Amino acid sequence: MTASTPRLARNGPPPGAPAAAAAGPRSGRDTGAAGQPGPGRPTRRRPPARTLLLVLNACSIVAGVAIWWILSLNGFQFPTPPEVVEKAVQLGRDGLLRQDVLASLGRVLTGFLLGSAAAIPVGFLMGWYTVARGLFEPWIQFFRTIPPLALLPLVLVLMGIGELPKVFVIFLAAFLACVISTYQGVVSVDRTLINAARVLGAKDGTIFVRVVVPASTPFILVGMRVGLGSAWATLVAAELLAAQVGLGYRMQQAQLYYDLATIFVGIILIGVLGLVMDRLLLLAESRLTGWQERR
Amino acid sequence: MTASTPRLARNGPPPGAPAAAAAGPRSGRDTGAAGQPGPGRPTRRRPPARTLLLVLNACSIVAGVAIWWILSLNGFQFPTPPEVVEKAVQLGRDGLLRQDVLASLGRVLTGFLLGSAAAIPVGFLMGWYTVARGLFEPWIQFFRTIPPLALLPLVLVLMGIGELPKVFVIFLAAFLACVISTYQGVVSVDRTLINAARVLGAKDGTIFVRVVVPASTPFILVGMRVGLGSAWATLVAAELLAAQVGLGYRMQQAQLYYDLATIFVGIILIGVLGLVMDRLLLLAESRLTGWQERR
Amino acid sequence: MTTTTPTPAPAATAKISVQEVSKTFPLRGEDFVALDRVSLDIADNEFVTVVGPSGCGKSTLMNVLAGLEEPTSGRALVDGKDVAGPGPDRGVIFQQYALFPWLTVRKNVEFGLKVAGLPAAERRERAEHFIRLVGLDQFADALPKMLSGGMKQRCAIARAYAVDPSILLMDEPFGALDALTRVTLQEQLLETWSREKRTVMFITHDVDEAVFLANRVVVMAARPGRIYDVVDVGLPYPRTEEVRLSPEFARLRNRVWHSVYHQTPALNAQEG
Amino acid sequence: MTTTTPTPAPAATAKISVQEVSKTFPLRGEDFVALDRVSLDIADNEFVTVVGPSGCGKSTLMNVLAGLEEPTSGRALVDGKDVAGPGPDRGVIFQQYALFPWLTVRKNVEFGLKVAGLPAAERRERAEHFIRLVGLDQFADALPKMLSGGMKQRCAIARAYAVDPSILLMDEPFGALDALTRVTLQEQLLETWSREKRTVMFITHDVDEAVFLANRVVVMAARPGRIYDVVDVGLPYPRTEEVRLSPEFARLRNRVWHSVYHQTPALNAQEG
Amino acid sequence: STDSGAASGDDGPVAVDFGYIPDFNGTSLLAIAEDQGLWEKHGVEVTTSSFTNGPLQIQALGTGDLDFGYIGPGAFWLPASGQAKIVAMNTLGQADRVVGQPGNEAMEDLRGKTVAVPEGTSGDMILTLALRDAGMTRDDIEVVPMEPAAIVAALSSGQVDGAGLWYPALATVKEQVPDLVEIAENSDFEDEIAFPTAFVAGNDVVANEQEKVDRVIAALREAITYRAANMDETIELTAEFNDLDPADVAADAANVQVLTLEELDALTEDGSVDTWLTGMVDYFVDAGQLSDPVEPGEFYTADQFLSAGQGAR
Ligand SMILES: Nc1ncnc2c1ncn2[C@@H]1O[C@H](COP(=O)(O)OP(=O)(O)OP(=O)(O)O)[C@@H](O)[C@H]1O
Ligand SMILES: Nc1ncnc2c1ncn2[C@@H]1O[C@H](COP(=O)(O)OP(=O)(O)OP(=O)(O)O)[C@@H](O)[C@H]1O
Ligand SMILES: [Mg+2]
Ligand SMILES: [Mg+2]
Repeated sequence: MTASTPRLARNGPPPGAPAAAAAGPRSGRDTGAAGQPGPGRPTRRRPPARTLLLVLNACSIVAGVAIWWILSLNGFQFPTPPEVVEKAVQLGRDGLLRQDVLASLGRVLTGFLLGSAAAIPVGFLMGWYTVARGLFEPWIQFFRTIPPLALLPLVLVLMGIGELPKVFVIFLAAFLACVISTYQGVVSVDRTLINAARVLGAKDGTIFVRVVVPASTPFILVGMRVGLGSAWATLVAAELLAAQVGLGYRMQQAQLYYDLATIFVGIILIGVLGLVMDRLLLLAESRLTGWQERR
Repeated sequence: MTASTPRLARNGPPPGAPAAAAAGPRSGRDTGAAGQPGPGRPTRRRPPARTLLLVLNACSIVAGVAIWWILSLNGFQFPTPPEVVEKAVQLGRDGLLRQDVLASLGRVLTGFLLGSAAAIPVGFLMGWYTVARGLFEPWIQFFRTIPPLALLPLVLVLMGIGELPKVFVIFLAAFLACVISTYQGVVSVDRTLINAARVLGAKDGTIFVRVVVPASTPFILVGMRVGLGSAWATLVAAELLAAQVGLGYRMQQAQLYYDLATIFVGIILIGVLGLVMDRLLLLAESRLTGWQERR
Repeated sequence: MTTTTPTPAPAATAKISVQEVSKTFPLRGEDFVALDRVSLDIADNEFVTVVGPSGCGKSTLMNVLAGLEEPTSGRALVDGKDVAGPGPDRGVIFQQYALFPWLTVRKNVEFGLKVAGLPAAERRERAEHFIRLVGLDQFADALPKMLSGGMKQRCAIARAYAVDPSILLMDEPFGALDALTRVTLQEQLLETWSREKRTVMFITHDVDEAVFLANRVVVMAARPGRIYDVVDVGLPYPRTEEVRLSPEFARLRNRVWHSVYHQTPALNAQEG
Repeated sequence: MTTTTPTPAPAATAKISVQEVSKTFPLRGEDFVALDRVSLDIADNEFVTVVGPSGCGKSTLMNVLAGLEEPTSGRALVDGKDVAGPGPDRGVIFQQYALFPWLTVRKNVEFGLKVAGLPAAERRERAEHFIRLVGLDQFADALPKMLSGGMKQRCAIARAYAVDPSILLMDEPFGALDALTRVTLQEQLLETWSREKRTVMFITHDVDEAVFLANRVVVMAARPGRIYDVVDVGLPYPRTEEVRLSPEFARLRNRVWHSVYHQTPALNAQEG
Repeated sequence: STDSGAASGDDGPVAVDFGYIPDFNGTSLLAIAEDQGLWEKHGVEVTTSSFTNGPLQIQALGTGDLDFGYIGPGAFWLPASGQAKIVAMNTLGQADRVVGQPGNEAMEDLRGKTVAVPEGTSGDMILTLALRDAGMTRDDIEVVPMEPAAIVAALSSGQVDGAGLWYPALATVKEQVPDLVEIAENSDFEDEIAFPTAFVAGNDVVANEQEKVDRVIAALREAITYRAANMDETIELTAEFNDLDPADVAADAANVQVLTLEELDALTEDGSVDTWLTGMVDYFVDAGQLSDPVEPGEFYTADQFLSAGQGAR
């Protein structure tokens, strides 16, 4: 961490500029010639870094699964990976898995998208207007510290046991995670850009849409990524409320029977779905923040 | 949201620059003379905006308590505010409250501080080194989507039933929330600043400490604020692990006895403690990011 | 012309009127006086250049007129009305460009036109015209990060020109340009100004440029920031290469140079 | 002097050697050629100025030498070794200043000294000296956001000077300064350069400045960015006001001006 | 479809919201009623909602989101404290155990040791009873409250010396710790207390919708009869209803004492059920979950259970 290790590959947006930009993919392919480009040698672009990343991801996942396997063979009462796969296949054959995934995905997506969509204007209002900030902030902070489990009784009282309370719990988790980040993004926007928009005649609304939102995209995306995690993590709590189907429900049910294999299937599916959605967000991010100086 | 409403007060870092900067505190005090400063009229500085904010906070909290009170009087089975206060006084007299608060605060603070402290270097490593990113990222994303409750058995097996697993669960929550944000902060650092440091002879370690960390302070603070919320929200789950004392434990126990007043005392205390810690972070933030152009 | 009582705009015909404007910034606990009772009237369709040593308050004065900074005391009036914030009537070119980094050159230039509600086709056409004017046609679809310093500055110029403001406040607009581009843009600016009746306040640190462009050169002094001298430039328009070589130009140039560089410090000579 | 085979540094004595360096950027799907086979040797203790139209690749060339951009093809050597990244041997003043916004002027200037491990007292003393040199003593504890454009630039100059690099790469370092400050800093730079044996590459868009300071003026041309002409300045040092008024100076000035502004477009005249 | 149901009026089927827990106790009757068309027969249209605990159902009864629900023994204090009414007894749990790591043969051996318990559950109840039997109190051992899943992990990895828990969770532990000692089980306390499960209804439903309660009980009664007679089919139906592995459900059912309708009626009539409930109320008062003792008649509508039975015949 204290010295630049030439063997370490760098990421796409390289802080060390060209030498490093080249070092990343190259040392990744083990040429090790970082910063010693031969004359006339053409620079190769991104793909190697991306491939390297995928390879590393794969290594890391394999290592994780191996640790799990070793643990499960060493007296811990985890199911082994093959057992979990078998269980997944079985659940999949019953059609349960598809049904659960669709139900949970629907809830998480709805809650997450609504939560993020609400967080952006609220974050803006809080960033710009003392009144909004003064009114919203205590409650946003307050609810963020309350575990979703503790909210269930309240939500049940107010919204019953249909789909609404389930989506609402997830909405709340995503919203609360995202709004803080958006707020910070809004107050961090470079004032000179806002001034530039103002002198071109823009009013608050236009500035919000055309300056504040693009300028705080990195923050908004952090908020969305964190919110996405919270949304999935809240799924189990949400599906405590009279769900008939869903990954969280399936896991709770399995818990009644100590069916650890099913619980593992649920955890892994949730993790994988979360990971896939996160990758999609990152893809969106690289589209949306390509203008940053860092690239 | 689409037009600048002169009546709306603005926050400290005002996007509308001077006219708005003045408008904030002023229209807050209802002079309504935004942008029409008389000649020779001295500008007044921050304090009014801060006072206004506190007044609004207070209003908002009073309104929230009022809604609660109304709901509880209208057939919802909440305890009323006076019942909760009474319960709090009673618990306080027994010495339970102090004991619980101290135990929980200790766990949350330890877990949160360790989590944030770990998130910053890890976020940096992920932001700069493809290897680190490729190895860490899948797991960070994966664990973020898993509800802390599902982790309890695993943590218990690995760490027993002492303080360690409780602190660890909280640590994990804070770490996972903070690391995403730090990572984004690290990759968003303006490349010209890193270049400037490099040409002055700085190596990776120095650049991390002296450039990346200060430049991504806004992101790190978002991460810490979100992580703080997660840390508190995870407290109840953590104290499911063989706790004898603590606010989360007290709430679970109260839940068994349907003692809603105690649950409310717990929720409110957690909320208030979270709020206080968040204010302290904000204070740190305004110290640390005073250099931003936005102010 | 400088009145201490804040009666409404005494020079009724002035397009821009700065009356006893002071601006202080907090600096290390103390108040740093960036502008000290500055008074200045700029007539409609006048071309005023402002010169002065680095840090004398030129940009601050411009920000006050743009409505981006509020004076600590005094008034700034435009068209007889107190400046209440920025507006598209006053085009501003910032010293640091302030391009929107997420928009291409074309979209940056179109920004003000979009805000004004122009239809897309017209917007595009106008933008196209001004982009060509500053020689960025090949880079119309490039992002600011892909531009060189001078190209960024030209993009900012095109953006300000495009909204066609009646007042132009320009903060060292040609500072990052090579001499040839600079001369071309100077000529274009003068040409537009004389044809379309604009009021221009133009900050520069190039004394030649100041004299060459202006009806009047305002010389500022530092610590505290104040107006030290105002030099009327009687030279005829259009300003040709001939004018530039004339002895009168040389005389004025020397006069301004002298004012800037031989200021008796803290002399309170408000001649605005 | 331009070789197409990449044999190790042919001019063994050259402090800086640029050999057939090309640099392309992706632009709208195509490759934009910012530098087209540029070759240039700078001897030890030479003062080279670079002029050329906006966007001709001056900053790109400097970034290559600083180790911040990697050439698409060709080599850049410093002291006979391939440039493998930035280092404190080459001080850089960026066109956009690149001050650390969270550090005061003093801390910005001390940054490189801290990295080099100087003890606090010495650091402070050195910083103090260079801050005074650029006239920012009153603002030593101010943050960059409190500085005017010219003051920021001076702070960047002090920061680069403070680490005492043997090579100075300066990108329009005096561009935002008023004429008097500029002249003072020019004289200081020449004085330091001749006393302490530095190698300087100095980008400017001011032809007078280019001729006044340099041993050699490199004239670049745009589209593609290339070296168009190299003018040897035989004028003696120290360069006094007298030199500036000499007919030889005027001649060289005209020669450079001509090279810059009457370039036959896309003529492939690599005279570097 | 309602003509055979004596309790059915002529006003068509009534809508009923029924909460349950997806285990054998909680689901078997619902699965049977659905499969055998008992709901239609008695003129009710049932919507079932799955929950994982009793208290949330009780709350949903309070808000009117549910009409009926299912609770285990650990939650009996909720109806006892007036939050709902018990409308039918269901089964008797035999799954609860106090267990110790090998070497801990009796409660005395656990003195001063760590004993994990999921508070407020039947595992908590059996631990308390076992302690009382041994003349000990909670202060004699170190009680560590934990989640059931965590207890399984803690027992298996030897982090705790004992626990109050139940089957089939304990079966998982036994795979790791084959010599796990069962120190106490439900049948040890047969005389003092039972561990019944029951169906509950909202207070408003019981007070204002007699008809609805009557029809539902009637249907449940028929299902009880079917269950006692056809255990294997019941297990199949339950597994199907919950998308579970029949083997899991069978393991679950193995620790349940299923009562016939006749037994239930007899136990209700001869006051045995009241005795259980009194024993439980005493237990809850002792444990502090109830402030004052209540008569079983206050929260168990025994008469209605019996009369619905009469009406149906
Ligand atoms: N936010 C601020 N806080 C403190 N001082 C400030 C602030 N903004 C400007 N100043 C000070 O006000 C003075 C005038 O600044 P201004 O930018 O107007 O100078 P200028 O004449 O435009 O200089 P230059 O030619 O270098 O751009 C400077 O000394 C500067 O330090
Ligand atoms: N990242 C990039 N992507 C695409 N084009 C780029 C990029 N960076 C620079 N260029 C192009 O390279 C050319 C040379 O840029 P450079 O900054 O070197 O010019 P310059 O000579 O320094 O100009 P100026 O005097 O205006 O600063 C410009 O046309 C610019 O558009
Ligand atoms: Mg300025
Ligand atoms: Mg440049």
